[in-house]
Amino acid sequence: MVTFDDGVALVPPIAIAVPIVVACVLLAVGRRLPRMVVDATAFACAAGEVGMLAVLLERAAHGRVVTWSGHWNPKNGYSVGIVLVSDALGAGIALLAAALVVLALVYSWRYFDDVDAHYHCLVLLFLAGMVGFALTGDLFDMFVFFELMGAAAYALTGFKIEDRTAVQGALNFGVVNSLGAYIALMGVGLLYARVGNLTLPQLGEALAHHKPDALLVAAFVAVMTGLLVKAAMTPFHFWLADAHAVAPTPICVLFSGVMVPLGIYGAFRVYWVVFSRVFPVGDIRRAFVVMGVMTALVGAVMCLAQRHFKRLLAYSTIAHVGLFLVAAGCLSDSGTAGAALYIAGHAGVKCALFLLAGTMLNRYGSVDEIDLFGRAVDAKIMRWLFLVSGLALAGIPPFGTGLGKAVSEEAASHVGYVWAPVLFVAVSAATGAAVLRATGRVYFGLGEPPPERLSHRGTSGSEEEPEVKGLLGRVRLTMLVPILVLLGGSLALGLLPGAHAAAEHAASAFTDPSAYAKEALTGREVVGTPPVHVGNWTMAGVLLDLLSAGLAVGGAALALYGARVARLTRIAGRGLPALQGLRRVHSGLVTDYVAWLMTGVVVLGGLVGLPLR
Amino acid sequence: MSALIAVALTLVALGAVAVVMTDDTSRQAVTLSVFGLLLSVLFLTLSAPDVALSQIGVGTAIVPLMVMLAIRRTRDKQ
Amino acid sequence: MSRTARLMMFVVAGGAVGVMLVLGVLDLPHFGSSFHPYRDAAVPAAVAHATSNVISSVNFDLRGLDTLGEETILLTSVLGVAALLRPAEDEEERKPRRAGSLLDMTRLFGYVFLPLTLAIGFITVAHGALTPGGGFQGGVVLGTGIHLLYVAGSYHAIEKVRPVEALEYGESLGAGAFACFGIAGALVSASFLGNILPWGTFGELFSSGSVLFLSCAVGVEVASGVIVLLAQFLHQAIEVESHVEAGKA
Amino acid sequence: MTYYAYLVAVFVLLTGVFGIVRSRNLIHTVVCLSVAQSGTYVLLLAIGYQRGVSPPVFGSPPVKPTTSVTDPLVQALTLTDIVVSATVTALLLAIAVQVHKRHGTVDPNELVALEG
Repeated sequence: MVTFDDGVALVPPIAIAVPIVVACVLLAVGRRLPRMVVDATAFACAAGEVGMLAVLLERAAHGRVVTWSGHWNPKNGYSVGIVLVSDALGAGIALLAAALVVLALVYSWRYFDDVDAHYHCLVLLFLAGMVGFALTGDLFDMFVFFELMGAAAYALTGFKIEDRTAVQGALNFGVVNSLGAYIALMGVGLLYARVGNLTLPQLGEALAHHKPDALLVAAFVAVMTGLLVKAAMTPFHFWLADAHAVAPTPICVLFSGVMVPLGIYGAFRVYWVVFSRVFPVGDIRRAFVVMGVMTALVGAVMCLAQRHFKRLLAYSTIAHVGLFLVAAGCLSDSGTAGAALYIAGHAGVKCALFLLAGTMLNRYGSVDEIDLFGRAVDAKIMRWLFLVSGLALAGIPPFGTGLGKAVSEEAASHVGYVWAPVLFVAVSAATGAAVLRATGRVYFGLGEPPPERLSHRGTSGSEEEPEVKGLLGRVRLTMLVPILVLLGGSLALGLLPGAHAAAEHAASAFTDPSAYAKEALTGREVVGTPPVHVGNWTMAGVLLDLLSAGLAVGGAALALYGARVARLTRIAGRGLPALQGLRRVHSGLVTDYVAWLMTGVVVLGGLVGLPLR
Repeated sequence: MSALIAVALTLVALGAVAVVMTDDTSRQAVTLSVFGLLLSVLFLTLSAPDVALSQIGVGTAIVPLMVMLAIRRTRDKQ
Repeated sequence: MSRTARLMMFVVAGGAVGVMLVLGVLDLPHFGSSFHPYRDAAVPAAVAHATSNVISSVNFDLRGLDTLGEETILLTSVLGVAALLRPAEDEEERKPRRAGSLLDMTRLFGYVFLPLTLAIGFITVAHGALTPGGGFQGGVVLGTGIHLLYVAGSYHAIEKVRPVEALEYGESLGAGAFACFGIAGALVSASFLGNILPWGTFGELFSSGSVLFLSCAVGVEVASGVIVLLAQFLHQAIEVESHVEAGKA
Repeated sequence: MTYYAYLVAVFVLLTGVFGIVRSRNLIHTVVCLSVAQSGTYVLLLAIGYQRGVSPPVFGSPPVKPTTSVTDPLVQALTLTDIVVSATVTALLLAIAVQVHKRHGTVDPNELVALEG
């Protein structure tokens, strides 16, 4: 069912414009309104967005919703206008963005004291950028909304201007992401010169079965660079730990929950629609999987080495980005479905963990695992929430993360990477172990009190400025409810009977460029593949998930009590110089990050271009 | 006509090197402004008047002014 | 990483990226060739909507969503700068010292060129659909023009003329009008940002329908946005004294 | 002459990135970022140029509309790009001012708050 002028076809552009209008109204009259009214207006707008995008998702699940802006519908396959194409995955990730903004606004209800309406306006404009990026079908429009997301994110990251790490993190974030976007724009220019149009369907049709020459390799690598910098793939990932660790807690939820996955969504959207019929599948699969494995390993190792809880979660996001890249990089329907499920499940659990970190920061004034040793043993509810979230991060069934991991492992081994389950189990166990270790130290007081020499290593979390005037007596309800909703959402994803089948159906639409182009350009509906009937959980998947959860608990115990076992300290001692080297590479200097960014472009170019020689 | 474009392109390339190599903060705003002007001239030779007008407004006036004010704010006060 | 190691890494990586881009660029059509399929479709479309300046037609009519995104980026950045440069707890304002000596010629220059620049700005915005220029360029000229008062007069003179809060209204009015026009177009004629106003006749001032309206909306937004942006930086550079620095300097 | 414009575009981009990597002052880093971006202006407008034709504006000396004009789309893209450059530069300059307030220095090599 393709609709040019149907009612639902107007939902995507209106879903982009409404947050902008509400932000303008709040900017104009925000100063006079009491804080409660500003919070309520922003909340109502985000809730309205969730409603609109839910309707769009329900319609898009049956077939793409195509909207040509400004009535410039294509005539015999060519149009000068911009197209917005919403398929199931696009509308789904836009809905995820709107839902997380609602929860972030609830969490930050009376959270910042000295803020006027500027904070709410920036969050709504950030939402408009994310929804626009998810739904657009035009390459330059993706760049515009990419920059809109970026501008709002840089300002929100540096919002706590009294915190000296916040402003430095915001600068690193801004310079690296903007440079990535400008390199992507070079790629867009090259593509436009070759094809003469900018919309994804017209680019895809014009380049289909075109011999991959140097221009297409340069354009592909340049556009992918911009998108994969936002997705924090190694060696573009350095900005993410700095930005996540210092941004206000509700904003970290939006970064890890949906902004970083939007980078992956954008990269694979451009690959499938424009480049999938140009390059040999084997080369691109190898490129994505190699970069994905590197990202997963660097993320996992750095995650274990952190003591600043929000930095630990940031590196866990990088590790999971590596796993998403390996899953989606299999370039198969089930791989894309696994990545989609894993992203949705991970969003719920990781955002709950960031909100929990926020409560830790605001009750105890620090997020440093070493300084807070045993300080929070009295927090009855929080300690169990932390424990459950740590296990869920490791992928324990029946959470959505477990389902996504199982489907991705099965898809990767199906495509030929039999070692993939080992990587998935090891990396998710490592991130789970790090969270459980921190929980054990702070909320359960387990393990020996850390010796003095540990206290100076790396970025300590004690410098972070609490975001509430004076520390909280107890956790407010407006902070607890979003955490429960997020964990419940991830749990529901795992338990929903049709989840896997729906993801497979959506993935089959996502990975079909010719149907995308035909529906966008001619409006004639293309009958998609019939929905496949597949169960959620397989025995192998459940066993692997339980294994990774068990390894996570074991790893945490090892970290807490390992110092006593002499042999273990010797092994750890040998591995230390490599770890120290890796930690020195994460220097916090924007000049290093840009040098690493150029190296990443060369590696990507080599992986894609050299096999074509 | 294309000789003019080649000259404008060379000047833009030299301007870029000049902006990048000036480490003395007091002169950065001026070199950036000159670079913006050179870009406007190039845009005119590439018959893009709209963009040239916009570049003169932004690249020659506003951004260098902001850079100058930022440098003045971050110069260590003796 | 030490500075030399970083430069070495850049020389190697930058060189390789340069080679890749140059190889890519060598496959482009020749410089100055006549292969422009989009232009062949865009010029008739602009003429159909009676817009003489095809670039403004592409900006506000054919690809209106890009310009909505662009204006929202401007709004977000000005908002971000206002949020980032808001006074922190440990800062206090101090009145700037008397301005330095001023040449009479600069004062004359300022007061003569101020009305001239404002007139040029208005003309550029109004004739956006006809001559080169448009909402953005006119807004920039207006935004910078007012600061001639600062050149000619003094900081106090300009502070009286541009109340920053009133200009935030102008900014949100411009961006809001653009987005509302889009939504109205969608509700009325099922075409988001469609050119639904009467197009008028080709070549006249009031032609090209929504292009003129959107151009003026952008002009208002850019002018007030630029003034608020410069006001923030002027305020920081002249008035704010931070204890942290005072303590350290 | 046929590829000189494209080569200058790539050269300006790489010069800008070189400036960022070697910079000792965050303000200069942001300035070099905007220089890197102007590389994309040069590439876009060089792609849209056609030899010996007038700009796509038919209003200033009223002239009969013709399709032998330079490409309007690249000019619209470059306009949007210039706005993005100005606004992102303003945002990053504001952050750099705050970095100086909190760290007392703008030399990127002396900022050590985010190590490890």
